[in-house]
Amino acid sequence: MIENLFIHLRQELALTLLIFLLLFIKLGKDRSNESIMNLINFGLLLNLGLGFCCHEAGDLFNGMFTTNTLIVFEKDLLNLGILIISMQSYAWLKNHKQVIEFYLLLLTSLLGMFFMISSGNLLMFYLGLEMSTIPLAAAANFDLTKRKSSEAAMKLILSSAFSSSILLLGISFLYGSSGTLTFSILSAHINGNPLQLFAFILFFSGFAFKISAVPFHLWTADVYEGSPVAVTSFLSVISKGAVLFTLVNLLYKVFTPIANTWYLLLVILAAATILIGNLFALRQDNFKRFLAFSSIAQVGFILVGISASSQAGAASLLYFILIYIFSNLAAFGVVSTVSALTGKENISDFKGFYKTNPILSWVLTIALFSLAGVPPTAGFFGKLFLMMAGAAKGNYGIIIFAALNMVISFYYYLRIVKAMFMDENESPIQQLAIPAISKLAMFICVAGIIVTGIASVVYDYIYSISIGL
Amino acid sequence: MNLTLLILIPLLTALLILLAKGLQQIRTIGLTGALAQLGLAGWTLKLYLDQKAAGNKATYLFESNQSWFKALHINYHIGIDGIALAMILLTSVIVVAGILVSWTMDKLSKEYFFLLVLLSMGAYGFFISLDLFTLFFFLEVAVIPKFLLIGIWGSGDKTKSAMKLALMLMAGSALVMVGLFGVYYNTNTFDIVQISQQGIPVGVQKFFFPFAFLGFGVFAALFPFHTWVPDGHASAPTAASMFLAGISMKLGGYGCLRIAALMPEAAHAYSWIIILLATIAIIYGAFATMMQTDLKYINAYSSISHCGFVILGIGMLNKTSMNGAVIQMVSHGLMTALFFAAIGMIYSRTHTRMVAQLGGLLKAMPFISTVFVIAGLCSLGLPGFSGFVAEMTVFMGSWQNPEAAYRLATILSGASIVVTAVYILRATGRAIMGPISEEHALLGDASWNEKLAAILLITGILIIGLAPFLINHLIMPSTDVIMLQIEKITALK
Amino acid sequence: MQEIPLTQILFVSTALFFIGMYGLFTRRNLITLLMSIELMLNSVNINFVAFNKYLFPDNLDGLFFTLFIITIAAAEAAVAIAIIINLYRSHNSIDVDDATEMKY
Amino acid sequence: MSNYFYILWIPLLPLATFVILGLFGRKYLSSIAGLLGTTSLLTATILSFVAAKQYFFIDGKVNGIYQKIIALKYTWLEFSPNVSIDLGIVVDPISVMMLVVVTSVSLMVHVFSLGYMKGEERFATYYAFLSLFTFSMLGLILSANIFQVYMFWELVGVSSFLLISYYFNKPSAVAASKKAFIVTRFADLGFLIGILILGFYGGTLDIGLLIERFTSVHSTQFLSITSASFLGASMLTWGLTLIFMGGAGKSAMFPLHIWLPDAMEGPTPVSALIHAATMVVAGVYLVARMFPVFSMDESALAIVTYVGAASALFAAIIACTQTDIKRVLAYSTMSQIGYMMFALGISKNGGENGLGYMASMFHLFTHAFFKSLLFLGAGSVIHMVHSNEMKDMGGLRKLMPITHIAFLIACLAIAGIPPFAGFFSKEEILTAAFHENKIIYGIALFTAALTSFYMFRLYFSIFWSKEATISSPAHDGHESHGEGPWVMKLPLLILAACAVCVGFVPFSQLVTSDGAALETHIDLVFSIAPVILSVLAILLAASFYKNQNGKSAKVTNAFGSFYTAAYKKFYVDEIYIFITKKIVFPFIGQPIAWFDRNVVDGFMLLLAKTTAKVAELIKGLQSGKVQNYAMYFFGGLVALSILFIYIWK
Repeated sequence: MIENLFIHLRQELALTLLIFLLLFIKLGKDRSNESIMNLINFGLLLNLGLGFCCHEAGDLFNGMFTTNTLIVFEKDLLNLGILIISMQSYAWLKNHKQVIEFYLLLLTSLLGMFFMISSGNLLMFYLGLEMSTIPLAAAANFDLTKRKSSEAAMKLILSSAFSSSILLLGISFLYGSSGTLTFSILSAHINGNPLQLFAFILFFSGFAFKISAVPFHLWTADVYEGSPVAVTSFLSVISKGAVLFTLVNLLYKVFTPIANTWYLLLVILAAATILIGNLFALRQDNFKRFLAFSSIAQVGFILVGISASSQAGAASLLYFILIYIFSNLAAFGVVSTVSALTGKENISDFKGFYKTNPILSWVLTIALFSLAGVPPTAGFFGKLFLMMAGAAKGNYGIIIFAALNMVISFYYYLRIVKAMFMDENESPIQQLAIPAISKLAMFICVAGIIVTGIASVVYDYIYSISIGL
Repeated sequence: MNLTLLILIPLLTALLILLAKGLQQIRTIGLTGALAQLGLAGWTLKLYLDQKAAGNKATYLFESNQSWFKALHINYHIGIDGIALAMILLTSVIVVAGILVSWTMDKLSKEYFFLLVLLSMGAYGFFISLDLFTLFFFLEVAVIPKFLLIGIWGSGDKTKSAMKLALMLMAGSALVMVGLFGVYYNTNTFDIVQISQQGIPVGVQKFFFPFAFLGFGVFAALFPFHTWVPDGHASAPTAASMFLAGISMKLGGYGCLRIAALMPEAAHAYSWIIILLATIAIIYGAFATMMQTDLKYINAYSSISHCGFVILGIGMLNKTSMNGAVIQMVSHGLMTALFFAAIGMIYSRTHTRMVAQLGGLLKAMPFISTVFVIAGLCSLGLPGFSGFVAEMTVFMGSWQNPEAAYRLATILSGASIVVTAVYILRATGRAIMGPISEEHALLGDASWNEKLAAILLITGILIIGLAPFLINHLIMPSTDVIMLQIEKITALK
Repeated sequence: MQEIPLTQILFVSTALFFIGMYGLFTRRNLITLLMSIELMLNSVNINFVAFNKYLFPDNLDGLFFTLFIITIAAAEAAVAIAIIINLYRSHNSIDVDDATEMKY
Repeated sequence: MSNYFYILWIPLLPLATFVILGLFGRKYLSSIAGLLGTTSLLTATILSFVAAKQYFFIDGKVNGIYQKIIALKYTWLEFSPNVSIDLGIVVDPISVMMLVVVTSVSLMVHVFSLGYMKGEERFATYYAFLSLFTFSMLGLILSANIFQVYMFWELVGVSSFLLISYYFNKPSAVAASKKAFIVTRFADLGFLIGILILGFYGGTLDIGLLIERFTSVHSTQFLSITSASFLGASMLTWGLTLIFMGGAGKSAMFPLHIWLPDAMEGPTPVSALIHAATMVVAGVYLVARMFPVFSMDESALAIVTYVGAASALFAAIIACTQTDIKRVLAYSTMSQIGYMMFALGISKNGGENGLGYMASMFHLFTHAFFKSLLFLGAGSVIHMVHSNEMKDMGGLRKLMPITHIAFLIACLAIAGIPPFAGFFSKEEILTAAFHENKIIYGIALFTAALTSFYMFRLYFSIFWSKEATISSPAHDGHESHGEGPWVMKLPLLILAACAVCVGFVPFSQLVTSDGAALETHIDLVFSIAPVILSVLAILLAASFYKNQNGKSAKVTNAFGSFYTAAYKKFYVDEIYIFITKKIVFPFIGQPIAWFDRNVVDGFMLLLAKTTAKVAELIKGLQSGKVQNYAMYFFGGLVALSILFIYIWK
């Protein structure tokens, strides 16, 4: 029993240790930010490594906490994401007074996600969800002096509290109709009576809120714009990824009996999300706000993928998230470096960027191409496999719709490339000195973007571990 | 013979260009790579012909089939038949010429040559792949470089045209994607060979053929999806225009050909639409050209008209017309590339492309003018040049279709050769002949690299024009194979 | 004395939920909004307890869930209030309509 | 049949010259270009005379019939197993006859140009183009495959284009060349479609096979093509008419003749070669080549006849009014070709009724010599006077005696005065016309009179009328006095000799529709009428123009508007210009161009704009008020619940 605890719970334990270590450091005499961040990055790296040993599935606490290869892999993805983010925010945090607090919030939220992903029980799930959300609200407010930051935090905490109360209502009805909170038992009691359908929709709306699917997405743009770039990238990649993983596990494992219902639900939401996301992204100038809407559109494509409810669907989701981590974080990396060093966050500021910072421009370009889904970047494969999975159901309407929307998305991604390469600007952003570690992060991202696509082993591995309906 | 080399050489060249320093090194590397590729293509041709002569009856030679995404039955399956080989030769010739023409490109030269090579890599990959997924992959690889090439190095309203081009081509490939999914989920494979063996249910064909065909049609400037052509070509830098008209539009034609071969019933059912659109494109393009005043616009619109012949040839669905379509692709590629090269040379000297502002260039720059005239004569289908062979083959083929409407289409398309003569001679008469303005009288003639490029392309044109039996000998067996499948169907009807 | 039927309790909780929601939609003061959300959470608590007591009395899932909800609500409130204070520092107001800089 | 293989060299020699001069001419060889061209062509000429001798007098005849011999055949472009373009060499009476004509006239022109084009900047280019033309023309006449004819047809057209626009910085020359190419191209479209029709029904493009299949009434091909009909006419009629359309274009038959007068912008020797002797008769040659098929279809032949006759008359009338000497010659050419055409049209295939065919070929043969002589003469006149206008000339007979004599001979020949060449051929034509069709005969007779009138109008106003005013200006390094160097006189003399004596060639023995010899005799009684007529016409011309007197003016006024109409070439050019400039460009071209930019492209832009518009419209969704967000959340929730619980239950 106990050794299982240490095996199955190893990543969570390591993370907790790291958090406590940080607390102790805080109590002790203050250290230089560099050393602290290096320590944290090392810890995260270690934690990432932990993911690769001893894979056997199992559960703890009477099935409250379950784990298997898939779940470990998902945790590893999130871990990788955090690592990259923390490397990128180096330039921002270098001279910041409250580094440790920042990391405390981030890591706690990550811990919450870990628990949420491997939850085997609605209670555990709820705990994980809140644990991952509340710290983020605080983190969103991390630029204490900025007006926007506090506004963003307020919007986040209020709307997430609202959504979680709705979610809870849904859970309570589920409980009421089934009498259990454990997934494995719950799935047996799901029979699609109106109450359960209602409960499911309430429950699902909670997820839709977190992954910012239309019409539950409205908080996204404001929060992304207001909060510090590091938090924004965390929200856009990590928390979305975590919630999506959980969603897929729940849909495929628990809500199997009402698959037809949620298939339809997913398709509708997907269509709306893609369209709205694209239309709003068209007219944004603030880079973070732009990425917010583009990420909404991306979620729409993801929903198309997971609506397949097949092994390929699950695999394509996992694969896409992996690529999305690389692509989106590469983009955010450039943006965070620029905003940390110059405070500029608008697309129009990037005019003539290529003249002064060719390397950064190429990184951003590759990232945007990957987001747009242009070969040979990995994004092409990611998006294509999502669509392929979606097409398997034979519902080509949504595929055509998505395909045409891809063209719109091309427009706004290429618009930025155009700004960087083609537009003239008398006062472009001056040449930037990028910290070595951020460079490393960008390199990792670019390498990931290029390799994960062409090298099919990645996808094949993901496919082998992922589970369909 | 490992065809992957055809992708690896450009890849290697691109990487070396990234490492190189200074225009001198970069262009040398680029040229070397291109020449190596040309040599390789020639060598492939030799091996191919040897194999055929040795009685190898296989449809596709030098096949190699590795699994790429095992889980999704996506294979990296490559191999070539005569048609693909012809396209590869065309591409390699144009790449060499293009690099020669942009010999003195000093603005961001590294990126420029890198993108050129990348574009060519996409084309090679496209032509060798026998797996629809790989095909699609390389098709899109070839798109984005165009956007950057036009947007950064272009002229005029470049960003707008670049954006238009990229978006329309992407819309095209989105349509293609839908079509390919349809094929995939009804045959469980992307493999062209397998699909053509096991066939596709007719209903499926009827539904998905339009997507795939029109998608590729956008690339081939099929009416009414051609509007990216004029702006794109006009704004692009010389080499990019050459690549655009010489290579990328051929991607579309080739794709249409393959799709028609894969979905014969649908192709047969929809052939009247295809022919209608093609005929419109031919006539419409020709008349629109007649009204243009900018040399590049003239050539761009005439490309619409000429590519219409490709689609017409495919739509008529018989051996001769198919042959004609393929020859027209090669011929048009060489010819337009030559035309754009000449226009580029003129523009780089006179800094204007307006026909009205030019005149009597034959006096100042005899070589360039001669090249221009040769390109013009080829495009109005003069015997001895490739254009004649191609168009006549298409006509012959189309005429074999005894329905009155199809005959009418053929005659109308035939009428375009008169209009072609009109606009070519108008342009030539104004720009090349007539009195020369004094500031143009002192301009110099072509430099060695430009001469080399032009001569290379002209040689290609003449080889096809004077000895068409050579290319016929290369492509006919392959078109016969394609037609066998289609005729099986049409026989049933 | 006879006991109150489940439906009536559910009615109360539902009413409570929507009262909270109404408050959330209409009030302007951030603190009040927070209170309205607490109302909604509490209605959920009532649901859990009621279901547990009336339908599944033999195990205590619902009750435990309620406990956790209360705890987390407290945490949430704490963070929220901190944020609201910070908002007040920058905006000199806790009116929700004053914090609408970011839009469109 | 390889004993004729050497004929291959006849076209190849000029081709080689073209390639050499084209590649290295302007840099290295511009001094010896003329010599090179002339020598190679001399060789070709000798070869073709050898061929003619061998064919006509040694082994061409097999039991009294001249055989059609395929000396060479090579599949050039295969469309489908039995339909293919073959490059071949056919040896039969007309091809051999044309060989002789083309090579010898071309040789004369080459020689003449040595003097005429001396000191030109693009001397080598000129000879290159000349050789290119000669090559294409020879290729055309040797064709055994109708598509081969079409190919060389196009090549001839383009080399004529290049030669007309030789003075490329003269806008009028450029315009003329454009006109010539486009008009003939338009005609060639008809030719092409005709080929497609015949090729489709005949199942081959080989002329021999086509003739064989379409002349046997019971062959499946013949039945299919005659049974198939379109707009009331059988496919055979359509095919032949369209092919004739091509011929009419090249041979400047009405109404496709407008390019010929303008084509005189080219150097005069070029006009002599291309627009008098060789290229313009290609149409006649084409009809003669396909004649057996034509003879199967009455209506097609009728079209040939009437178009030919109309052109003959029409051109003759115009020629009487023109003042530019080259234009006069151009219209006379057109009129003479009209003769040949209707002569073919009224002919039958074979036997006695084949007279028209023979006559036409005979006239083609003689005409080539005296017409090129006329042009070269005009050339040397222009070379001296530096003007094409009659009014700048006069009394030149003293200054240039040789030219004068040669020109006179040529005029007599074309006027059909015995014993000059023109007499014999014209007599045959008239005889044939008399037997076949009286109306045509009348027209022919009248035209003959007109011909002699305008030719002598030309002759007198050049060499007589007023006394010589030209003080022979010394110009760019040419001999200032007289008629230029001997290289310019020699051709005149040779051609004059030919113009006298080619009429005595026993043509009817050699070239006939069926290859068998044809007994003809000059019926003196019959010949009286035309000869008298032409003599009268000549006297009339003499009285008007021999020395300046007001008569001509009076007559002009007498004719009044008719004269001006004729002088304005009956406004045909204007009609064409109206159609192109006022109809095609503004009502077809511009609308399409506009449509493309504004409608098709506009639609794409509209899509983009609409998207942006919609995005702008719905931005209110993102109001920035967190409460609204919550409301939308709730609204979405309600909507979904209703959808899934009540509607899709």
